[in-house]
Amino acid sequence: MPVSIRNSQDEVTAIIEGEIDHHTATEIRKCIDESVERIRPKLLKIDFSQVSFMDSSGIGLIMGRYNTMKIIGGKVEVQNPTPAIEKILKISGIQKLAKITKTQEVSK
Amino acid sequence: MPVSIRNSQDEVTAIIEGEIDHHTATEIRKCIDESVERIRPKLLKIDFSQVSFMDSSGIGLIMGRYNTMKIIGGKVEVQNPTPAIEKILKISGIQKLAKITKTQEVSK
Amino acid sequence: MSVLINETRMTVESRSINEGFSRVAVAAFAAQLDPTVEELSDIKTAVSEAVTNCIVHAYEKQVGKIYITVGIYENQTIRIKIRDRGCGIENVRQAREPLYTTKGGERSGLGFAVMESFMDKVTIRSNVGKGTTVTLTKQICGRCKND
Amino acid sequence: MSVLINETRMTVESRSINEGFSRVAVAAFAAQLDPTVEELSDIKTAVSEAVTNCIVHAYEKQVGKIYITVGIYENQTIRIKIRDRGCGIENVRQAREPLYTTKGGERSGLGFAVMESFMDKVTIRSNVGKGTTVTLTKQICGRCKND
Ligand SMILES: Nc1ncnc2c1ncn2[C@@H]1O[C@H](COP(=O)(O)OP(=O)(O)O)[C@@H](O)[C@H]1O
Ligand SMILES: Nc1ncnc2c1ncn2[C@@H]1O[C@H](COP(=O)(O)OP(=O)(O)O)[C@@H](O)[C@H]1O
Repeated sequence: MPVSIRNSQDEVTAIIEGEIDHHTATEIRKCIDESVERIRPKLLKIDFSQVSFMDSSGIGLIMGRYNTMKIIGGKVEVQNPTPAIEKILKISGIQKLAKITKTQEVSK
Repeated sequence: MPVSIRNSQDEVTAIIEGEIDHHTATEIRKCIDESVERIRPKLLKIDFSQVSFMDSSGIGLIMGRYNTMKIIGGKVEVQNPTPAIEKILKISGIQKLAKITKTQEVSK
Repeated sequence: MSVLINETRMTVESRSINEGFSRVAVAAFAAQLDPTVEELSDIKTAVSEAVTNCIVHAYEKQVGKIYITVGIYENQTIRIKIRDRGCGIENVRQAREPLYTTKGGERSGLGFAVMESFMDKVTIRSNVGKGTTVTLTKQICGRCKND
Repeated sequence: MSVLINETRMTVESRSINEGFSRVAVAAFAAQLDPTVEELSDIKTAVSEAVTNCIVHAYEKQVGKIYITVGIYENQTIRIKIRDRGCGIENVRQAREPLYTTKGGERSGLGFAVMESFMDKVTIRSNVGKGTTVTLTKQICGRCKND
């Protein structure tokens, strides 16, 4: 599984593992959307600490989740991007749509 | 440096790091031969625990060192081959020319 | 233009599973320049964008061939040419604009923006109905410089 | 012969620095079959032998081109063709014999023996003065089987 999901009340945390490109994004998207549709959280946290590669398909993934969450009245938070991912986030201007945070604990 | 050398009286230990193929073998050979010619040991130990890849060029390397050591009246010992390297050693029959040993301590 | 030191050519089919292969193969060739982890990651990302575009845009629903040429030049420069024989781009200037995409949904329209910011130079040659060639150039400072 | 699922072609120059690139690139393509670490290592080793032979024997002192085709087939089989336009092999049966080498010094004469024991099948076609094609075939049991 490329995504492990943790649910708490009103929150879904999706921890993505491995590489994010156009090929892998399809399954990652399905995993996340399945939880979001079932739980309809107020906040979707996507954790990138275990992502070893990401291209602009990752931005498309975040934007897509942002749109879904907007419809159900919730927000998206981008957690623990690696330095390489931060570089792409910066180009995208996604920080205007989703808060970028770092948690202390290392996600597993 | 692809090889680190340890000398003790009558012994040279060559710890090879990285990949052994026809391309890298040239420099590895030079490093080892330089020490052998200077010290003229009774025993040349070649340690393979840090080798991440080896093809038949590694066998050529051992055979070549066996020939040099024979001329100066010494022996070659092959230390700590990884499972992948053991597979190639078996094909080669090199164990008839050089003792294959495992040391307890992990070489660094 | 400086002297070509080493070159490889690859042909891959426009299947999405080959996105990963293409960037890893180019990175394996680029390794000869002893790049930093960051430089290698930049190259992989830019290649991934260009190859994905061939799959998503150029050939869309068919399977076509993607031609990748990687050259290493004397002044520590790598040049990667990614060519398709797909639909071509009508307005290249517009295509380069950040957030511009002809595919809605999950495409961000940032492919060319990422290539431009991760490489030194990006050139696009395209003919509608004939195909597109994207050339990515980057000088590698590398790890040796820090020794 | 079973159905071809995915294929890539590569051309590399016969420089020894490309030995490492060639085996890593083939391994990156083979990764689609989800091989075990041992299977991947077997493939890398066999490819390294065949590519090295093109550099050391086929082209010897010139720089020529090495053509590598990697195909993935339906029954989890990988087939790797490594072709050169070098000197060719006069006696293929003799060349296959373990410890047989036309180069003394540091060549062990075990290249074909290693290919044969690490792959399921090795075929050699050669024409003196025209070149050699080595085809390596292996069925991948892979990691999934153990799940
Ligand atoms: N190889 C190509 N063939 C045809 N059209 C392309 C190609 N590459 C890019 N394009 C066009 O340029 C647009 C912008 O590309 P890009 O910046 O990579 O964003 P995205 O891929 O997210 O749409 C694409 O939407 C597409 O219309
Ligand atoms: N691609 C090739 N072109 C020409 N001759 C070759 C080629 N591959 C192998 N040979 C010949 O076959 C012999 C045996 O090859 P091999 O078993 O790989 O051992 P080695 O490379 O150590 O000599 C070589 O010494 C060489 O004469």
